[in-house]
Amino acid sequence: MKKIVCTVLLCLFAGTAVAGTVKIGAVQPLSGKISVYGEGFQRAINLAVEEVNNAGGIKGQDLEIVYEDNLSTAQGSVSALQKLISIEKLPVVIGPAASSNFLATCPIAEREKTVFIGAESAASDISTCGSYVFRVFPSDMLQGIGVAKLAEELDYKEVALTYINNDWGVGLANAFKEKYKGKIVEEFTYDEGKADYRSEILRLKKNNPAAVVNLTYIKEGGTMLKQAHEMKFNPQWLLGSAAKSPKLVELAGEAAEGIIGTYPTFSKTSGLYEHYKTAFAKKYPDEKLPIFGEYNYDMIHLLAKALNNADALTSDSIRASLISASQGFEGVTGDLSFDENGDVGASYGRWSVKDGKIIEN
Amino acid sequence: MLELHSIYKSFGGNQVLRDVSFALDNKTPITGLIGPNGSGKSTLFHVVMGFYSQDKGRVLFNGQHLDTLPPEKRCHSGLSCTFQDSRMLTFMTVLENLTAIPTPQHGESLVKSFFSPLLVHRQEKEIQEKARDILELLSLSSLADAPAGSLSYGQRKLLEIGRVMMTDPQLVLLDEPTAGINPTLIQSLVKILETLVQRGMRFFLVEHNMPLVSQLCDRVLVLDAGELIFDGCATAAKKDKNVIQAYLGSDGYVEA
Amino acid sequence: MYYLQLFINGIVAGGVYALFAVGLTMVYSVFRFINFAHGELIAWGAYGVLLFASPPFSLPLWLSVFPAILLVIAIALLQNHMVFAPLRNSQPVTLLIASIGLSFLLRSGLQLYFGSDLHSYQTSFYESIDLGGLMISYVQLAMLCLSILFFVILHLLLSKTLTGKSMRAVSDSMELAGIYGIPTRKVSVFVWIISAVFAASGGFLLALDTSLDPMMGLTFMIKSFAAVLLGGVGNVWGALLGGLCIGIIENMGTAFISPGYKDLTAFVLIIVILLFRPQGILGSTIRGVR
Amino acid sequence: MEYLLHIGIVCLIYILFASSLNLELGCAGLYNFGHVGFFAIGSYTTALLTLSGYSVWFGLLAAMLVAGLSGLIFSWPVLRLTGDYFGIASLAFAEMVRLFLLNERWLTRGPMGLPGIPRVEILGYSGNTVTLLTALVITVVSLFCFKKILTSPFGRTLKLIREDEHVARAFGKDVVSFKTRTMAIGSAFGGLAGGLWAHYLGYISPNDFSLQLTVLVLLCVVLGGRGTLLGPIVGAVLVVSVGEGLRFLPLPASMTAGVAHIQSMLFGLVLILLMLRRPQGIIAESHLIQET
Repeated sequence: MKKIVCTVLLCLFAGTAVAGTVKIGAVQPLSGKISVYGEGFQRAINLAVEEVNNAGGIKGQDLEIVYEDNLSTAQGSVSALQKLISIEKLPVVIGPAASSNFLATCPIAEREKTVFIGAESAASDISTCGSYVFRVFPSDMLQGIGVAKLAEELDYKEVALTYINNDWGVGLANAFKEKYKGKIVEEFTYDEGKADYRSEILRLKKNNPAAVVNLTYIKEGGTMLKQAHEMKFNPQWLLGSAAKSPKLVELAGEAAEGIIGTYPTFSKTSGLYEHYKTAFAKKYPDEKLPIFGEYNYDMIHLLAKALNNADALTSDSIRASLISASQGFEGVTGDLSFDENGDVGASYGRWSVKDGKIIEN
Repeated sequence: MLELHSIYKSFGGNQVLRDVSFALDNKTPITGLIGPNGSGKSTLFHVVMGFYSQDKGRVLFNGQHLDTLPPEKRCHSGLSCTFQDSRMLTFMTVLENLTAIPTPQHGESLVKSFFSPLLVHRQEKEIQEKARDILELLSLSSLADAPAGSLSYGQRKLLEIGRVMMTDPQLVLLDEPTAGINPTLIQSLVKILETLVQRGMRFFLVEHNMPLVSQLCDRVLVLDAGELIFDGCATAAKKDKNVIQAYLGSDGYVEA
Repeated sequence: MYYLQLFINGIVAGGVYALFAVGLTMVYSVFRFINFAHGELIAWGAYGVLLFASPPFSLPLWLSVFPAILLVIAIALLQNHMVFAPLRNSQPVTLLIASIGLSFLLRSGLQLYFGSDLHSYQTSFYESIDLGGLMISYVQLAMLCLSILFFVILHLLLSKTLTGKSMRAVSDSMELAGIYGIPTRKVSVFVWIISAVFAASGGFLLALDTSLDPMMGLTFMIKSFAAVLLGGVGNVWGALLGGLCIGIIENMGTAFISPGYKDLTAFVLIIVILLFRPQGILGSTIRGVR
Repeated sequence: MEYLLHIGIVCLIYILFASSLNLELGCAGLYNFGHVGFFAIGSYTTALLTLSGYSVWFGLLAAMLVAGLSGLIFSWPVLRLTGDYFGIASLAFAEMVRLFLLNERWLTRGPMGLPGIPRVEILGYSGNTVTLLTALVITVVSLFCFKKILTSPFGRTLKLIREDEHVARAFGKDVVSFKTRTMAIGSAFGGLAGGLWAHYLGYISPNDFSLQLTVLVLLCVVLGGRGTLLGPIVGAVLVVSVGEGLRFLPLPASMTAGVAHIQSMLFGLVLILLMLRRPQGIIAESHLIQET
């Protein structure tokens, strides 16, 4: 019996050695509070990896993503990153979602000289993380300004501001408050992950504003919209990009009718976005388009391009080729050229919900 | 020494102690308190120790008011007690059960135990010696390092006396010390009590065992349904009409 | 008007807290430990309804509530048999940590099967009734009525029926009741059934009003504890009163302090109650279910 | 190599954190479920101080003092409660601390957290090895203090109070003062562990100090064996290494989502089996062996 076991083990290891894949690390929230988003990112990344490998992979070898779960905590993210860097010795690692986890890990990546690229962390502090740190997701400075511009374009002189009490919400709100010239009638935060926001909505209703800027996630946004509608409070809701998902419409039902939000515009012209949507639907028939999935998809393609024309698989050469590859790189989420501190610019389009569907214009 | 002035105590509607007053002086070595079940003996015991607070009346010890003091402050004034069910600390060793008792100990203040270890060490040695002498007296020194849980019921009663001796009390309240232990052990307990009386310790014995009470106690108080019905020497108590009636109903008798 | 509406929100939210607190208070008074896994019964209740309403069974929503409650009862009994019964006479902290382990087990099991994505019952939208400016949605009304209905049934059960009396006896002291021939096993099973029914129905209502996510049980745990303590441990009516108080104070608070501190009121209440009236409003120093 | 250093540092911090809880839970019988609150107070104190220019050592010292003080202030009103009630009150306290940190944005930048906390530095070096050494020295010194406390008459009286408060009071032990002092010491060392954590991680945010951390440290104490000195050490090392060890399961990429859930199911199962089979923990306090 022992002989069989060790032969099986042998070929198992042999199997991985022969294929010789190019490995990239990925610290993702697969369990814990924000595992909802982690699974969505993973599907988008796997889709992109599949496409890269079909198109020849990296210099003939397959691209492989080594996932590490960070339990949605800062400590978990640090452990995962340390393992990927010192055990797996990976030159490039995809950073965790949520700014708090990203901020906890980027100093380590900087110290270990590992290329660290994030697709969902909006905090403006990340721009000053270091030269090895990049981000394909626009800093919340830009998003906050985007929402402020939206409010002004729809000429709302007075607006109530409410936002979810976490790093994403507060970051955006600060940026919004600086840029928005109109009067903020009411401003308060509300807890993440609660079930009953009726009292908060009442506080908004008290000075019945024409429009309410609500920077929220899907679960909280859906609940608030529904409960507001129940209480016959129907202002013009202005939302951020984190709530732009068919799941929100599913949760809020009719209450979602007519809400408007901003999102970093996609280059409609190159049809990449249509391609991404159809490819995703083919690979995951019963899954909905994950929120921020496009950014992960673009990130993989950008990395693939950078790895292909990097002369050696060391982090320094990858870093150089990444910066050059990103100039003028047209992804699903638009132009991804990095500025000096590894951020991408973004122009903002508008999305709204009409009879149950999300329309981008 | 111990004075109680018209103590009243009731739980809900039922009046447990009604106008109980008596005084224990330094002369009578062992005073007994007897009475049928439910006459309020243990309640009186707990009132003196401070675990229950009386509704009315005052408790004085050597002229000092005890009513305002919580139980932990009362024993500094020289009052101590044993428990009916000898609450031993089963997991600590026999020696530890004794050495943990004296308060205050220098070792108990963290500042001292870190910064003046000599002081602590010296006091610790004294306490250890005192504990070993007591174990010698109780002939338990062979079990010094055994966990108290392994002692037999009788040995625990003896250890409890030892524990009380650690605080060098002036008056000790004994709550049925001989309940459930065999006669030979009772005699050794009596012998120990007598030696302690020579050392100047006074006892207030709450007990059912009539022969023991008459053998030990010079003065007996009888409590019935919360009232003090007799205060005098043991032999007179046996003949007293009220005491008999209280114990055995109207036509009972008490053998000599 | 504005405060009246807050008051009504408070009552409804309080009703939900009370529904969960009942299970907790009964388990605590009979078994003397804080059941951390109670939150997961709530989550399984909500997901159970989703399970029976989706493809393999696809019963209409209202019909699938009953099999879901049966499922939660089965879980509660299994959990009692496998974990809590063998540990009956160990220290409370051991039971507590076992219940923490159980809550991890049940919650991750839920995530494994249903995925940690957000779900919701695809139901038609609910309008709300307009009582002169005061808004109550049908779901809120349903929640309130159901809580009151359950409490009345429970009250009758506790005071009138034999099992109810024996439950109160067992809660006073398990051994004593056993000696008098009260079938303590039957009674403890009964306690688990009731707390499961309350938890499952509460979970379903909560999910109907908002959405389902695996963590929903956890967020309600501390609030339900507060309700149990405020009302007086073991006192069923106390749990209702405690829940309502917390709901009302919490919601009224949002008008004054920033809603970010909404949970703070429950925590401050816990500490204040424990200090000044450890036995709670309706509680009395003598333990046991009333 | 860095990864092993990382695990070493996390182990040491968990050992310090678990031992300080053990002093309260194991020796004094205070079920303190809010220990993470003091951990958070320690982290934020040293973070805020070092970010505004003070040296790291001063920050750590201040963390200990502030955490100890808050332990004192917290325990003064709450100590009259026993057992479960004390547990819930301390749980509520920890959540209050987290909410305070989350909402007082003027002080703690709220959910944005505090990035860029300086690392521990000796003679100019500040790599992981230096942090490991400092953590090692601090933990060993703290364990020595705990040993001294446990074996001193103070520790003996503490056990007396834990087992039978009635007898302790009958013999004149000022129970409340003993418990308050234990709470103060326990939270001081808890705060110190928090300070070390902040300087190692470099970034802290209120949501790191959640209920999950309390449960984890509770597991370390109970798994290892409460009331003993060695217990929390063994418990902490086991919990951290098992947690990290599960990362090395050779699993295909697509399955990782499932594995995370299975991992926490295993965690729950271990907890239950532990309580069923050996509630007193691996290194049992001498007397508990016969008791089961």
